[in-house]
Amino acid sequence: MHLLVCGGTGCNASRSQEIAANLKSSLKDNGLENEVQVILTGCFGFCEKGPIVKIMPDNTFYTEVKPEDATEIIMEHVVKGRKVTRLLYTDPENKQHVADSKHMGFYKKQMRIALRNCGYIDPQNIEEYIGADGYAALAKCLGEMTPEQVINEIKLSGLRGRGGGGFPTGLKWEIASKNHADQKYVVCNADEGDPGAFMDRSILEGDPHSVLEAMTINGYAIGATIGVIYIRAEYPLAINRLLVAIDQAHEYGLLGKDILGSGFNFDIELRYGAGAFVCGEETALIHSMEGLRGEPTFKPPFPAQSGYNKKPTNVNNVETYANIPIIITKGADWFNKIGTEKSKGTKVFALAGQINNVGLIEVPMGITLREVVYEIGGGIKGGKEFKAVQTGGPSGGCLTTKHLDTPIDYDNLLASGSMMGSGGMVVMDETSCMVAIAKFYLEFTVEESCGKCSPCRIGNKRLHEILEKITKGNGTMEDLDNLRNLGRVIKDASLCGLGQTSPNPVLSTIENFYDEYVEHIKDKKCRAGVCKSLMQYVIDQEQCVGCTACARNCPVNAISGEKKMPHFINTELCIKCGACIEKCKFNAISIC
Amino acid sequence: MTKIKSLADLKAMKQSVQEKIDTRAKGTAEGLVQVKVAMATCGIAAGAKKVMDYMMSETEKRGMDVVFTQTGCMGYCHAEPTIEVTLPGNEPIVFGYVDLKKADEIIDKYIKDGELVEGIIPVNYEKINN
Amino acid sequence: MEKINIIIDNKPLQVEKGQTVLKAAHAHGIEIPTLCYYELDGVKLENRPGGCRICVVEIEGRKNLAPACATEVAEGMVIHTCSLRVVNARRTVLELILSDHPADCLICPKNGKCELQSLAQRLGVREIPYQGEQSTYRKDLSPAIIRDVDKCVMCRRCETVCNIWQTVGALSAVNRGFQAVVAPAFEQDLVKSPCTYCGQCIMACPVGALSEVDQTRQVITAISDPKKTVVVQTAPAVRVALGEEFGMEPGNIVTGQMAAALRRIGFDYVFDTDFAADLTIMEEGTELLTRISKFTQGDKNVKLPILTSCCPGWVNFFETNYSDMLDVPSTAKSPQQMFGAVAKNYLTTKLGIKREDMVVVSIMPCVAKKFESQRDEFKENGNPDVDYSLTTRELAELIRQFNIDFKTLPSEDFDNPLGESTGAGVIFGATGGVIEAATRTAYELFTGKKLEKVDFTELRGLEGVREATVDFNGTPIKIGIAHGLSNARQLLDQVRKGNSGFHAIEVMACPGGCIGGAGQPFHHGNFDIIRKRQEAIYREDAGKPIRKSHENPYIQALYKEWLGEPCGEISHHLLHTHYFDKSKHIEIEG
Amino acid sequence: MAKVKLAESKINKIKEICTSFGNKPGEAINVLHKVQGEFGYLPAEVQEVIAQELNVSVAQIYGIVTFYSFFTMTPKGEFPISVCMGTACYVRGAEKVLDEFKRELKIGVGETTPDGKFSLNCLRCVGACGLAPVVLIGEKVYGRLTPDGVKDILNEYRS
Repeated sequence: MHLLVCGGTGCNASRSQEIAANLKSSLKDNGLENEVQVILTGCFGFCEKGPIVKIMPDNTFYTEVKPEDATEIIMEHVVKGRKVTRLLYTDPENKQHVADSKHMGFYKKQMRIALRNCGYIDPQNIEEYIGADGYAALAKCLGEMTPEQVINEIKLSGLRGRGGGGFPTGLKWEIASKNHADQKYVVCNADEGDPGAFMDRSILEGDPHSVLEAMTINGYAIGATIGVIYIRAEYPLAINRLLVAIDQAHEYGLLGKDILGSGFNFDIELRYGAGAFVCGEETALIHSMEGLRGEPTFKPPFPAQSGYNKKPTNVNNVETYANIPIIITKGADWFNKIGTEKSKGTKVFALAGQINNVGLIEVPMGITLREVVYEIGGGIKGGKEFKAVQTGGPSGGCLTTKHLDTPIDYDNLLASGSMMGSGGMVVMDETSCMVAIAKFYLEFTVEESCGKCSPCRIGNKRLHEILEKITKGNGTMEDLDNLRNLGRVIKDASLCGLGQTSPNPVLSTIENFYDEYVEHIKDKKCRAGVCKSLMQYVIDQEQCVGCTACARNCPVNAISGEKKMPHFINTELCIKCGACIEKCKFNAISIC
Repeated sequence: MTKIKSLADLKAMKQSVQEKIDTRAKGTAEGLVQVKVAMATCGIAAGAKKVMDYMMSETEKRGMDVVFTQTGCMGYCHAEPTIEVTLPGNEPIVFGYVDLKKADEIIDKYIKDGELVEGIIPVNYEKINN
Repeated sequence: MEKINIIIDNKPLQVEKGQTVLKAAHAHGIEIPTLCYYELDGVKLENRPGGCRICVVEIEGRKNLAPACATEVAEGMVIHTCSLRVVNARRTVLELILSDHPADCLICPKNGKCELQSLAQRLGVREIPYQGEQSTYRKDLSPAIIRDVDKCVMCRRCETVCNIWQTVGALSAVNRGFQAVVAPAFEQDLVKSPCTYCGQCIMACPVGALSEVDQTRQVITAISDPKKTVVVQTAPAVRVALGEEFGMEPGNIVTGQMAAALRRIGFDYVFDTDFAADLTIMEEGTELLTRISKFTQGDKNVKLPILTSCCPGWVNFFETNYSDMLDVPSTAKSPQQMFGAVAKNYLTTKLGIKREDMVVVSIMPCVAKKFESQRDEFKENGNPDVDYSLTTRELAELIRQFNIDFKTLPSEDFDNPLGESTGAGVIFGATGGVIEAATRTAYELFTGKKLEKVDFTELRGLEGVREATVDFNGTPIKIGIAHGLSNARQLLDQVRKGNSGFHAIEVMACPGGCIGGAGQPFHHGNFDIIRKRQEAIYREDAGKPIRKSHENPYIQALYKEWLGEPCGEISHHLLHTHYFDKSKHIEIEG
Repeated sequence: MAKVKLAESKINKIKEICTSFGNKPGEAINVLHKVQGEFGYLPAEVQEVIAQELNVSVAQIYGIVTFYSFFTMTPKGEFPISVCMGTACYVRGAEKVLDEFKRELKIGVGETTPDGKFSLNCLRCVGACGLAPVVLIGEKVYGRLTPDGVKDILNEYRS
């Protein structure tokens, strides 16, 4: 028997170490220390009800355990084999105690559809994919369904593009299928450029065949015989796995000529991106595939009408494709029961930032931010205060405490000034300055703007300059009006999706953290202590013992003082690097 | 020569692979232990390859019958490298922050004696059945 | 044409299906401002990247504003071209563009002709609220074109013209984001690029980022120098466009006023390049006939077709791109350089002055002529045959500087002997004109018969590539014509393959020929102006008493007195040239 | 006649790569990837040869090279250092790590040390956000880096 005690940060703070110690001593008291082991584990991701103790192998899940409960658990559960009912998890819906953690709703919070094979199968072994029902969807399409039926199934499923905009996938396929041409193309957008999002990479690395299978289905549905995967060159492992997978699919007759004896031919090739975020936009991506500068062009014409090599082209992103095979095998009806009314299925998020369980999660649409942050994500690092979540990367905005209980789907995110984007979710605590965050994203957009249209090329530069001015303490209230007007015009008048969303980080932080902007402007203060120009480093004369550690580590020799006497910082010289704070063992240096 | 020429071929292959996997999962065949190593960019960057190589050679040295497979990202990026160990007849257990020392411990205690060691990452999602 | 119903600014309209919002609005008197949009409809050249966002309009049901230049009308479309949302966006976008544009309008070469300036005026911009960093680049001075890309607004017109219409490939958008700009490879100077100096980029540029090298000062200095005899020659296309600079309707022929103005400015002799054009026909026509007869006699050393060589942009182009075919073009110098050679060798003797004391100025519709006049092979001991080559625009500037009221100026004649010309010389200014002029002469020389109909209308027009076969009394002569270097490339590629079957090909780099040259008054994409200049050229020809070059009495006298015969000894030295390999060669290092 | 000089082996290599892509202009980006992979960077002469082989203007090739951040015209150091500036790394202190590299190497971003050993660059998200902040040296990924660790890592390469 094993007693698993959650050693995650949250539970640790609630004395889980003590619980473990008590359990151990109680076991010893009962002479069971050799039969039963107490193990500290990683975070269960259920921090709201922590600390957690789980008993194996019977899967009993005790919540909100206190150190003093240890004896009772040992005496009752371990010795007598009776569950401690009062510590069991109570289902919030039917108010029943849940004994076996397998029946807890919590485990249904995540649902792995797109990631179904990631972490389960060997991505470099096609047989494992086939064993996991791989290529069954393709077989079903080729053997039992007409292209129209395939498109219809995808339409019925309600699947929307996972790359950002959320355009209905089935409809996209239908448009491409209706444009007749001697050659059509299927393109998989794997140019995941959103800083902080890596779900596409994970899918390609963990389950490349699902994407190949989906593209082949896509080809069959719209009448294309060539598929192209446009992938970031910065993803060497994913490229490698794809190449292996394509070879294997050929070898097994699942790509190439006369697939499964159906007479349908389909082939897939790779094209490499070269470091341009704008190439995530489909027209820019197509130009890049054609060997040109990846500049977007005005739509219409849409790629479905005139895309790669001027032929009808369907572009979907990796995660969208990863959903396709299972929709076909399990049916649209199964899929469209998951999620919310207008956003079906699940979404993969890359949970990052100041959160305990940084990682890749897949959740049904409609889950709340609270569930994601506090349950799956295990709460904020170091038990700090939640401040905001940035979704949608440079195109998105910030969600704050007031959005914690909003169900996450395409439309709700849009309504709150952010967007789904590709699924980056960066959690921020009080140490993040929202003006600096907006500036960080604008810096990104300025660098990644292709320069073709004036609002994006010049406008974003100006937005960045104004933010720079504010973080330097030189902002005026008029700057806020300028940011707002400029932001709106850039959104309204830019050529492509990049410019049309690039002001979101600014606009949403002004909207949600107006006071913080005003503080920077009027009080010349950055509450998060991020904006260097607004900070001063001071040594508390009472606390300082004159150990000279700070002075020795100051890179610009701004600190002076006699040994064993309080030191001083010359604020003129100080570059605010923070080295002194890190070295001070007496908490004598502060920022104000 | 293409290996799968028809739907029937595909089904046959699925069946045979499924059986192999099932056999592995149930561990019916002479108590086979299965270890999956998450080998995505994060995992590899954190040293998953080294861990896998080490564990393979160590288990072989000790004459243990362990099947190693690489797999994709399990989603626990904060705890890379991560490995999943399935003992015959048991639920899979995921261990995080596996360095060589931890790998030794896992081999010595869990794989050998079924004794859990620290560093378990509780699985927080369900797998959907295909 | 199918009509559809749309509503623009609350007005229900019937418009042509497939039209852009911009054109549909324009057809109904609604002028949506544009900046990056550039169209030369006569030669099917179009630049509409949809990048400047000045022409954005609001279309009901769409989330974002749409560029009118790139959006097609659709049945039932409801469009607002001046709603508050549009007006605010348009003005903000313009303010942004201006925030990254130097405000040195007063000394800008495009001052008064700048489209951005007019836009700022039209939208009533009085301040630029968004101040910030301006992009700065090195100024690039070539012999003909100045690039001052601090002023570049990334309209991409020059890039389109250089790559699509000319296939020269000197320019490309480089870098990205705020640093993005149009530049030659490695952001080097134009002189290191395959630039032909055709100057169509200058014509296309809405602002002062591209302009020609200004030589008016040097000309004024020369005129004021009593020791110098300053001779001026004026190209055929100048007389049909110069009037535009003074508010006259396009297509006005101002030959007489121009001669008068030049005299008032102080040129000692006012001559006509048309005379040299007639001379070119004598030389080139003879060369053509010689080649044809040798060819038909089976001489393997003779190359056909013969290519015209009057257009300096074109010459630069084939030296760079067809260096394997340098023996194909006619060796005859261009009229500008023939004139220069005649002036500095024949006229100096006649006037009894030293070469160094004569300054030859040419007035050209062209920017590449500036480069041509500076070529080493057209200099004698460093003294060029043509000292300064001014554009039509520079001449207009001179006329204004010399306080001349051009519109009311009485006509005067050119001076002689280098001022008399035929209709054949005049039509050099339009595409197909050189070859028509050559045909008029060659026909008579070849057949020994008198030409009944001098108008070869089959050689005229605006199609990019034209072909015609002229019957030389039983011998079919196949003629090719191209204007625009992309079109020339088509013909040249055929020639390179050796299966073109042409006897002669005329190439002009600019749209419509010299009338659409880069030295002409700015047309801002209004191709009707070029059409009217073309009509004027043929009108001028039709009104000439003599319309065949070999009938020009002064030409006949020149041969009798000095040159001897066409393609003779003196001609060979003074009126013919040779070409250089300017292609890029990859060589093994070390 | 303008001359472009390049070592014979390089010319042949470039030609070989261009031929392997059928000398098609549409393959320009693939060609540039391969050539950069071969030479480490794309100097002007190399671009000239590529342009000639693919029959496009060298201005266009340069336009492509300067558009994509992956392509570079300056040789990288023996050990190219790339600091990830993706969001996850940024909020976990990547900037401080970058500053430390700058201080240690005495070079700025986009520069190479005088001895040619190290070059410093920023990149956007390598997708190892779980290990943030992340730094790449060559192909090797260093995760969970703090400014304190910078010196030790550099020392691995300094000897």
